[in-house]
Amino acid sequence: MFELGPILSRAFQTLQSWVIAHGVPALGAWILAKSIQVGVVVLGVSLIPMVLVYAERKVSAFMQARLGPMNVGPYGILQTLADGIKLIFKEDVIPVGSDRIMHIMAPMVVVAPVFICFAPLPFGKGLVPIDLDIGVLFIFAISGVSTIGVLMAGWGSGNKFSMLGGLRGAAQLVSYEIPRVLSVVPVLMFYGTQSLNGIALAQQGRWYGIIPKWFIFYPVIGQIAFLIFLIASVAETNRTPFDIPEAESELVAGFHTEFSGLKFALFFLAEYAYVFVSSAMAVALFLGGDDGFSAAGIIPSWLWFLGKTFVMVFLFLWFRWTFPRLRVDRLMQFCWQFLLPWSIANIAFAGLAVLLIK
Amino acid sequence: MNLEQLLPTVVFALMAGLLIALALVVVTSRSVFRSAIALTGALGVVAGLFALMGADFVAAGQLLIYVGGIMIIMLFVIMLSQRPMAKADRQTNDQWLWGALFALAVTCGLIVQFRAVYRGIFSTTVSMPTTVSIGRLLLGDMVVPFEAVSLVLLAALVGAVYFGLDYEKPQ
Amino acid sequence: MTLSLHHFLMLSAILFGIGIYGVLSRRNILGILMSIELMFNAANINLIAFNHFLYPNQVWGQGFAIFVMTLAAAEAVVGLSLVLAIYRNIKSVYTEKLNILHG
Amino acid sequence: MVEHAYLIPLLPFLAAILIFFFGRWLPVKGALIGIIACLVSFGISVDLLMQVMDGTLKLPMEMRYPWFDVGLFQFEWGVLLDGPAMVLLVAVSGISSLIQIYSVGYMHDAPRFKRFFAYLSLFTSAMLALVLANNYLQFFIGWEIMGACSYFLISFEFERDAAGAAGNKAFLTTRLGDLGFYAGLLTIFYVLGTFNFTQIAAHLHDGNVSPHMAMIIALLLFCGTIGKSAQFPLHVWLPDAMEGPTPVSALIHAATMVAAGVFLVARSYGFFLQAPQALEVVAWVGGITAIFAATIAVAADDVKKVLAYSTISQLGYMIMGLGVGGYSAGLFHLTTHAAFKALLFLGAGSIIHAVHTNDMWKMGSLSKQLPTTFWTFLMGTLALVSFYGTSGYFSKEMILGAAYGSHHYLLYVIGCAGAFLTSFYMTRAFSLVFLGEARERDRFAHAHESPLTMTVPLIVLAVPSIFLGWFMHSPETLAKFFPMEALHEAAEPKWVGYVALGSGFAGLLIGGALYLRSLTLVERLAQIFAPIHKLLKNKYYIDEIYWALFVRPTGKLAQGLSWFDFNVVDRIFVDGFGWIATLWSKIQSWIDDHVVDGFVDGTGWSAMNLGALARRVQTGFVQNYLLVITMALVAMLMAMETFVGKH
Repeated sequence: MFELGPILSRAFQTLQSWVIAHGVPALGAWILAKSIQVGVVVLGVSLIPMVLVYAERKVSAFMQARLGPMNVGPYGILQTLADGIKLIFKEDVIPVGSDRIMHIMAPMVVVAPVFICFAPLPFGKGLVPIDLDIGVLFIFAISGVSTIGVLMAGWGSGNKFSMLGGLRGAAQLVSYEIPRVLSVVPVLMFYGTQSLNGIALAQQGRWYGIIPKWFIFYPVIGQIAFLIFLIASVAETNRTPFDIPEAESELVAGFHTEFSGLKFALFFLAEYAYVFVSSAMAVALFLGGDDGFSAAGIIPSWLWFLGKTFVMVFLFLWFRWTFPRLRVDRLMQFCWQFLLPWSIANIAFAGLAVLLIK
Repeated sequence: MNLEQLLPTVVFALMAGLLIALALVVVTSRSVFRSAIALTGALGVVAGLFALMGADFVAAGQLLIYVGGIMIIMLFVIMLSQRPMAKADRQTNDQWLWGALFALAVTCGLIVQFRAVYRGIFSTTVSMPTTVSIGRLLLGDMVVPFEAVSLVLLAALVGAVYFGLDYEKPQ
Repeated sequence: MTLSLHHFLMLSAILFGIGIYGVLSRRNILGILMSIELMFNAANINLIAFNHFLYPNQVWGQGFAIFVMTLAAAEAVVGLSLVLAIYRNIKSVYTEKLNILHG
Repeated sequence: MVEHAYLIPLLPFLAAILIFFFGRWLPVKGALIGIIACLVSFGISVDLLMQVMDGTLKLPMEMRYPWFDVGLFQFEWGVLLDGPAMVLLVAVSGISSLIQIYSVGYMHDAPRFKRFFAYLSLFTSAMLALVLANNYLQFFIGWEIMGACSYFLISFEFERDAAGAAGNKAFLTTRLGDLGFYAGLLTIFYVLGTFNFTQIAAHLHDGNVSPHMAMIIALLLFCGTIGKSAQFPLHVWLPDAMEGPTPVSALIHAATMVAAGVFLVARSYGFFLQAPQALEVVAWVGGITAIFAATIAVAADDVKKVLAYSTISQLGYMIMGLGVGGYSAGLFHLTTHAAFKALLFLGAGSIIHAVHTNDMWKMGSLSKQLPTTFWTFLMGTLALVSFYGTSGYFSKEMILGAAYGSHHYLLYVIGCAGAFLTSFYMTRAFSLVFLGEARERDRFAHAHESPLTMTVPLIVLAVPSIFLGWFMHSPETLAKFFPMEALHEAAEPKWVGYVALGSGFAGLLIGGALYLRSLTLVERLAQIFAPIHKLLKNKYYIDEIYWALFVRPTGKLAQGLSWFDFNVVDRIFVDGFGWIATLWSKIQSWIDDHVVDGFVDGTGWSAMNLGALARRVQTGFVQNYLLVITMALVAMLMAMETFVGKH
């Protein structure tokens, strides 16, 4: 009833035919349509962090029995916007003796991949920007580029603490990337595809009419995979309890000590956008994507997807106020000696299960 | 010529130019860190070329392995062995001219050969997703080299750990 | 004009030539390693291009490219750990310092 | 059910993995999982056996699944269920379950409890996989996993040097045999291009294998058996392997691993039938081992060593049985022996658990303290000495009958002598342990019966030890389980059996008389036959011989080579050349001084410049070398293109 997919595609077709009717060549019309789509996605990606920042401040406030931002707009809704404006007008400091080019490029390299990561996410029926055949691998590959940005920020600041923060951050990101990728392998083995949309579609249906066929409900394998993915995702987004790279009390503020103004804002944008991408991936891979319970589609599929994603995001925010920060060597030990063996064992279990089922 | 054919050509031209520029930065920059970043960019552009040729899995693999793995380790080593704020040294050795001439000769020779032999061979088919067929190939006909490569990787791991051991200060 | 096989091959030849120049002229071991990566990539472009233009229904070229990438990873890891070991010993990463075999 | 036969090895394997990784959090540290998995395997096996017995399942049956391709060859994995496999499945899974239950009590407070059970499960699964294999490759995998597991288990208490050394010895010795086995596998694949048992059988039936080739293959495979089943030249590892915990000895050295060697011969019997000479070798190796080990057992003091040598001896019987053509006899003895030898080892474990020593001379009169162990051990002993009516009786009679029936009269005599010795040493051990008077009061007073987890398996194992023979000895049952093309099974005269039985009785009586009546007489006898006694005590000095033959000469050779290097190479060649060089330089200097004095400056100048020129080449600069190398490479490629590349 409220499905966005058909409405949007009809709108695009109308637009395209209107433009072609006015003498624009087909390729030009295609480029125009794609530009509009890309523009919508970019706008969405930029808006999501604002929502998330507000959510984070409110959630933390409620968890500490405070009110949080209240003054700018009703319930402080416009607080993030105000902060953004403040950051835009701040002086842009580039430290003396730093590598200027690296310093300027670092936030861009961190942010740019996030936008691309939104491409294969299945937001709902007919709402997949690009249904890539290698969707999962694509997201992992692209989001790996951000690590380079972290290293550039560390190097380009011309500051020992920043460099240490960058090194620690990159080490953590690279390490946790491995169990994160491996934890997804059982999902791919079961559904035989890497397309996020295909995986989400394969999870529709019910066991015994009640239990949804989401991957998280596959006995043992699903839960292990989901837990590892969740933990590794928290580490990948540098959030507490794995926020070693930017641990204020140890490293001033890690690799973004020397960044100010808009560049600082870009790092934040990237962090929150990655939280969102990770949550959305978790939803598409483990929680059935846009599969919902409402009868006759009263609640549209995209709302289901976004709702589940925000539940996952809330989980991320919750972790921050629940767990203390890990020591850096414990962090690595946890990854290499606990998560990695378990994810490999999980792949073996999944292989056995697939073999026995077929 | 129609526009559908023009688009890949334009994309190729852009990527080729960017690739050559970045590669030149890799071999000429005075700062090793900048070379490494340029190399990262070049590898990303190569991934784009792969995608242009319909090798989507290899393109993603290129990004994942090179950009997400090898280059990060390389940047690590650079950060551990260079000083960020020091004046950059001269980065070429005494025989750079000879090397440049030789490289130029090889390049010209190869280009002449390629132009002579492989001119006018066009792609005819539409690219399909390749993941499934690569999977079948790697675990089917190529299973022995596949296993052998995993052994090589294991050996490399052990070797790296061995070289990385610090004999000076045993714990 | 349409893209033909020799465009890709020429691009890879140029990349290969730049790699050769880098290997022969960089003082820094890290620079040499990076140039070697460039050459690997030139080879990979060739493999994929041949696959795409000459045998579009098979994926052997892509399989080989994956092997090349894997071996490049192994090479880089061993090479870089050697660089670190060298750096620990002689506090330098310049090739002309590694001349104890000089006659 | 039968289509899920692969579950039989799979379940213990999964249990092993579970115990390894999660044992800490599982009941009884994971032992329960292993026992349950093994019991389920046992249940499946018994179910299959029942189906075979009432005829709903036709043997042999084979299931094949593709595994992987290499080039033209497709490898398969699969399940081959035939008579011997069926019987061994039941025996192995049953005995292994009992041994695991027993171990819960026995290993009670040992360190690394969890790991022990993981190894046991893995070992069982490897043996079951080997038994069910339908091709040599799978067989070999199971075989090697077992080898590795036996290494872990024998050296389980690796804090003691002896245990570690014993593990090494077992591993290396069996490896020697495996080398032959491996070569045999390669030969089979080279000749026939397949590892599948049924296909190989078909090839053999069609006569695709020449007798010579069959003999080579058979002998190579038999090398594996010699190593694994501890036959004569390579038997040295088994007695040492008694360093492992007793349940391990029961599992590995009674029921499973050593049986694998015999099973290998049975699986490859087609090759042996094509090559009678090889069969003859098998028979004689078996016979020699049987008598040889029995004599050593007579002089052993350690109760486990006695059982170890008796195992070697009984394995010799089986091999001999197979060698003289008694296919069913050999396998029958394998089955019965698995039951009663496991019982005996577990009984020995119970004894050791009670008195904390292995030395029989420190025991005595234990029947009063350990009644359950006493009775069950008695039954095991009776079965081993083939007392009339026990399971050992039927199988050993069959082997000896087959030996006589195939006109191997000498082997028959050896067998009877072995039977006599078996009775003798078992009576000796039994009397020393359980009867007579307690020689060490302290130990006797502190000895007490083992817990239920240990005694129940003993009681359960005692049943088949006594009655298995009754169930299986009829020709119809044997034909059902061990079908074979008839091989001159001539009906032997009745006295053949009586003599064998009689020799056993004689051993029983003499042993009983000696060791129950007067131990002083025993000592007198030992003094009278001192040289022989000493020889037996030292196990025919085999270990020393190996040391002297193989280990020492290697050292000597190294020394000799070093001497040669020092005295010959250095003295003659190096110093000689030095002398020649000196001479030459003297001549040269003379010429230099007296003839070309005028050209000295010129020579010096040119030498200096040549050296400088040569020095230029060695820059010590890697990239310079690289430049030259690549240039040369390109030049070579261009040359090839120009001169060779013209198509």
